[in-house]
Amino acid sequence: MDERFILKVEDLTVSFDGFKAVDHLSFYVEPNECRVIIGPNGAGKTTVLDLICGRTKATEGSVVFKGKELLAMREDQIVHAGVGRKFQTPSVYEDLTVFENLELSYPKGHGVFGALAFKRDETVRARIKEIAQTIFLDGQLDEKAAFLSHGQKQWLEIGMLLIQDPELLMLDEPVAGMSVAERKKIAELLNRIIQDRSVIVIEHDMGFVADIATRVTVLHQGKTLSEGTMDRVQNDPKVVEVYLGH
Amino acid sequence: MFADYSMSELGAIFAMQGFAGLILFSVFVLMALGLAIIFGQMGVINMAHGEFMILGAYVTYLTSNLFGDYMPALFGTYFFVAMFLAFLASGALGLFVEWALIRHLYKRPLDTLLATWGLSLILQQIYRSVFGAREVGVTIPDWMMGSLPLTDLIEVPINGIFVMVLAVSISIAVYVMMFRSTWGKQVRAINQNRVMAGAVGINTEWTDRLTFGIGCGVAGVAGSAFTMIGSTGPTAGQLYIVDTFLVVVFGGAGSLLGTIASAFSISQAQSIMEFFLSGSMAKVLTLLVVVGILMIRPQGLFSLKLRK
Amino acid sequence: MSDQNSESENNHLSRRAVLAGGTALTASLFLPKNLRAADFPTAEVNTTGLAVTDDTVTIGILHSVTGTMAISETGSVQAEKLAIEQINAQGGILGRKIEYIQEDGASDWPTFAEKARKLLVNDKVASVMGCWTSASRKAVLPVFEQHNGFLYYPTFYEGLEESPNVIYTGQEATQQIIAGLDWVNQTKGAKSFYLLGSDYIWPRTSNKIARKHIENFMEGCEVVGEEYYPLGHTQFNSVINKIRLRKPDVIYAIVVGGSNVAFYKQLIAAGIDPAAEKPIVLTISVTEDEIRGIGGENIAGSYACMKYFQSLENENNLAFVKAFKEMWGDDIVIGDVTQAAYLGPWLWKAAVEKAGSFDVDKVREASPGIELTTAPEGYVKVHENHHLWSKTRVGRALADGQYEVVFETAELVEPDPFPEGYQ
Amino acid sequence: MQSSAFMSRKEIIGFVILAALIFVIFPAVLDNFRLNLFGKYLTYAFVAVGLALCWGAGGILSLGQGVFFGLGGYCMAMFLKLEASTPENTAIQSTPGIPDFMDWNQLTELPWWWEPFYSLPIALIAVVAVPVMFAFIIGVAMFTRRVGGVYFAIITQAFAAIMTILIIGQQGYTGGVNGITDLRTLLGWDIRTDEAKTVLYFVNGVLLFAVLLVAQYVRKSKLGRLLIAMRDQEDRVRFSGYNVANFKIFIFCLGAAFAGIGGAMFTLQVGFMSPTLVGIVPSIEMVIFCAVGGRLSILGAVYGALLVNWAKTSLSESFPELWLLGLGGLFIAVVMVFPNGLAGVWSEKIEPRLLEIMGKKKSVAPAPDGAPAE
Repeated sequence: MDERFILKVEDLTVSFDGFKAVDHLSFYVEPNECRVIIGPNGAGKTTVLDLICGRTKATEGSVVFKGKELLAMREDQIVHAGVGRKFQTPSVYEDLTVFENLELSYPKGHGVFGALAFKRDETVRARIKEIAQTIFLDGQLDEKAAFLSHGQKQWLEIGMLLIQDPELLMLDEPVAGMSVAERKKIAELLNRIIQDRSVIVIEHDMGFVADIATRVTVLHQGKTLSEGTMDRVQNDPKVVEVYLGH
Repeated sequence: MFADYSMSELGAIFAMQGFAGLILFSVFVLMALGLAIIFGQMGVINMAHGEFMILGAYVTYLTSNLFGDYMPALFGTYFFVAMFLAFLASGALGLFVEWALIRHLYKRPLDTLLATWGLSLILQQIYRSVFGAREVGVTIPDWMMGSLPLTDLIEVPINGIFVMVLAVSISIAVYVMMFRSTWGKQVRAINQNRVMAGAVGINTEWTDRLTFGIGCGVAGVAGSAFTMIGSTGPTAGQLYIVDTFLVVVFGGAGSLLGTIASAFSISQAQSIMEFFLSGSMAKVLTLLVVVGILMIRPQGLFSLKLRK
Repeated sequence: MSDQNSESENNHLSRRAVLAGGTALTASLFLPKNLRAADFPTAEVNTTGLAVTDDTVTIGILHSVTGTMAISETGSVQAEKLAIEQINAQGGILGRKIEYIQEDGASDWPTFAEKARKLLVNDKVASVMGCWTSASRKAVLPVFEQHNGFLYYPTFYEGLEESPNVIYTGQEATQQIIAGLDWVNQTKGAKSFYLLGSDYIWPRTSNKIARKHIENFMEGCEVVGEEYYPLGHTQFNSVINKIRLRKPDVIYAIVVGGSNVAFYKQLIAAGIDPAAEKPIVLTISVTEDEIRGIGGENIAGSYACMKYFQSLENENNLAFVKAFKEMWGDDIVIGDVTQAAYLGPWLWKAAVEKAGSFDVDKVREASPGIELTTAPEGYVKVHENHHLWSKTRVGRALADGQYEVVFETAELVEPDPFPEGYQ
Repeated sequence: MQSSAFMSRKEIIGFVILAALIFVIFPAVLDNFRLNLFGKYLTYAFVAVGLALCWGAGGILSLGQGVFFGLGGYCMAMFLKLEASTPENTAIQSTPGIPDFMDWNQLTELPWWWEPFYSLPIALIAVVAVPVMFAFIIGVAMFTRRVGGVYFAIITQAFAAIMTILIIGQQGYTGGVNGITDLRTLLGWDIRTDEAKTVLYFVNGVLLFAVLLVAQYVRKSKLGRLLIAMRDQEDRVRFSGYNVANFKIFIFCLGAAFAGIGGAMFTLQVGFMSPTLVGIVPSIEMVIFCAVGGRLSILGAVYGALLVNWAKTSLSESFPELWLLGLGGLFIAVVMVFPNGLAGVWSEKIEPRLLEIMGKKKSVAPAPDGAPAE
């Protein structure tokens, strides 16, 4: 069983002054799986991602990624272990160019002196070019990120993750604020990426979810309400009740 | 050190030393309350806090002269009038400063720090031009000086009691305003979510200005009270800055209770150390301990663990 | 201080000579007033390129006008300007009017050094009246020694210095301290002392001298506590309790600046009224200037030991106080340092006239033995060690902010900046 | 992708102009006294350059740079003081051979931690190492616990206060409020003469350029871009796999090292070191040098230090009362009106105008390419 899962979340709990935002949550992600987490506002979706990537410290429980306990690690160590995270609002470095944004995410020269000695050689350039093409920004490499459109920033952030080449990619509402056409593109991209890695996605847009999900987990008040394929979850009466009762 | 003294003497000394600690505590509370409101609730660093206090002190000085010249019969009561005027003067200056400077800088806390430092220099120079470079002597009504002999050995300074009473009443007043009044609710709402507070119809602009004004006003009252125990000169305000900020930060910004608790612990630590060590070393040690603890626990003594 | 070794031997020889012949030079102020510049050609009286013309001589005034020390230094500036004006009204020096260039040390020691260099190098001033704190003097001292300037320094200070380029017009520590301690011991029967000070060199050195004197030279007397607080400290309740615990006969306080105000207010609030003299409060750091900030009613009954009080009732002083108030306003008070600063231009004038030259080397040579009979504090004389012989007085603070003189040494006290037995 | 080069052409021109000012124009126009003053101002520029990196690029505002400036200065001063305190020079003391202020405070032997400062190499290493060590300790404690922004500023300010009280209180070991004064020679070379001051001015200038080049390298390295990234999106940097604390510690230590060098040069040029250069007020003034220059620009920082100090000297010479008002107004103006300081004014207002004028010329007769740079 151990070998089957790349990520094991067990009994994960965090409480803020007594309020349990995530409450003894457990779930398991397989390699190359695309797991979508849905749930009403305040269900604890973003908090789960925060806990996995180390942004928030858990009160109890464990998060094991490829046999390593993540809860004891710093954010940057978790990244180096192979977990990448995209935030809900696009978070890119606005004062830097697209090229520089991608370069900073390139997995080399991450120590202080490594960064001082880091050289922009051909391998680096080539890799950045390649990623830029994937995210449709190869025309804007020298533009400051601040001048990109909202959608393009989302793309850029995904590109920054891709260049890290993580084994587990966590995306928080990647299509929020995007046009229908862009959504299609993202769905295509994700389907392409998933070939090589596992993905956890938080999303509200059910159409989009149906496009990409391998399995779906429904969170409610910090607990798993339902889990399974899209079809199964959609027909689960508990889920229907929570969504409609809202 | 204590071998030559009788138990009763020692008891009396320790009682008075405890009292000295309480006075220091009250002084810290008075210094820090205004800042705690401004820094804690608005996140604004007001480096001119000391100068707002000194404005209160100068107002007290003017009031005492006024009463001395025109209403000598009422001189004994001028202090209350002075404190009220100090509140108004510092508060009004606070409103103006918020309007002219602070409101443009809410998103740049480090820049407020620089701007208010500049403001403090300007205020110092204005005080110097208006009141002269020398310290002014504020005459305190007779009944406020001297001490109450509790027993043969224990004497309690009246101005100390006054400062303590003042500290307690202002703390209560601030607490009530903060947690019982509409203004307090609005301030806390803005502190938690500015955009949302604005969206539900709170006039964030005016609430900010009022908060800043009240914080400065409280500083003015503190300055007025300090004429009893300290000096009033153009640069006297700078003496308070480091202590005040440390008290607020140590307490955990945003928590009034924390400010009071931190004022209590710092003042007690300092006054106990002062008793056993030389004053200079006591001060250095107190500061080092506070900074040391802040390094281990940067959020301060009291702070809520919030969901990011 | 390397240049000092050779000099101190000479000093020893010449001291007695000057003492003997001193009276001959008395009252240099009363030399003919109408010295004409024409009798002293510029080329002769100024061989070193100082700022001396046929009608004027330029000197520097170097004090803090801004910053924390401005409070203290304002009086010195006023006194120096008064002296300059009076000298000019009498016809100036060697027939030349004194002009001054005033620089602001801004309470910042590097600025003092910088301005001193400017005055000496750029402005070529013939002498400088200036500095207040020891730190500012220490900062400018190398500049004066390097560029051979001449400084008149007005503040009472810790001693341990004897620069060929400075005339110290205030008292050094032993002059100020010893007479007061003896007085309080002999007339008040005080035996135990609590030493308190702001934490820097002057209070520490002064208290060291006081302790040595109490322990080694005053029979049966002891120091029961010694304590320092940072400059600007405003909370003295703890030390007041300690004082209570030790029950000294005398609180010997060398607190300065804003701390002073806090200290005396808290002292009286804690039930230790100086007027009750239980214990006696004796200070060497509170002049009439400081009382203005403290409030006369808060310090009344304390004793201060220094060489000058505004209330001195001699003719010189009455005239000086009158002139000072005419120039600077009626509500002004005059403290010890202010008076000492007033002496600077007069002492320099006397030295220049004795030397018949503005050259610093000649003025330096002429300085020892210079006497002023017109000094507000009374008769003073310049010692070979560049300090002044002066009387030491004890004053009792009154509620109106003045001191009432209760004691005065019979003789001039010899300045002794490197006191044997007090190190 | 021009920015990947060590310096852009514009930056090269900037460096050349500054070099011309410091090495040619100032020495040519200013008399000895003024030149020496400018030398003193330049020592503050070291601190300002460090701040431009820490604060401008990294967003770390330290209100305690005076501590590092002071530590560097004191290390230098200790060496010079020991050299000045030969037994012959101090023969009148009760204990000859120790610094005069120790003798006044009844010390009878040199404290052990003064001993190493008999050696110039050790003193020179200490000038950099001691401030860096201090910065490292503070940095590790604060940055690994993610103390930043305002809190960091206030705590560093407290350090400045503590340091001052400590130096003043331990006067037997530090010279107290007077500082360490009356410094004379460096390995027998009299540093008080006009020639020495001129030489020191040039040494100072060369060192400043060395520091500027280091700063430029850091800025242009990936580390420099990371700093900007951290300032704006600290979390994102963390989740790109960087240990943010290490970078902050590094840049803070670098700033401290610069400040230490500046302090040492200050001691050499001014001839003493005192606690007034360590405290809260000088520390915050150092921030304003950087802010006036433009907090992002290392060259701006140098101009800021020069301009503010020059204004301070000349204003306080003619209108002492106005100086505080001027300085206060400057703080406010820099924050409210010119947040990017001189560098901002230059690049937003003056440079476009210049380019316009030059552009007009160009249309008449094409200007030779890149001439000023070579």
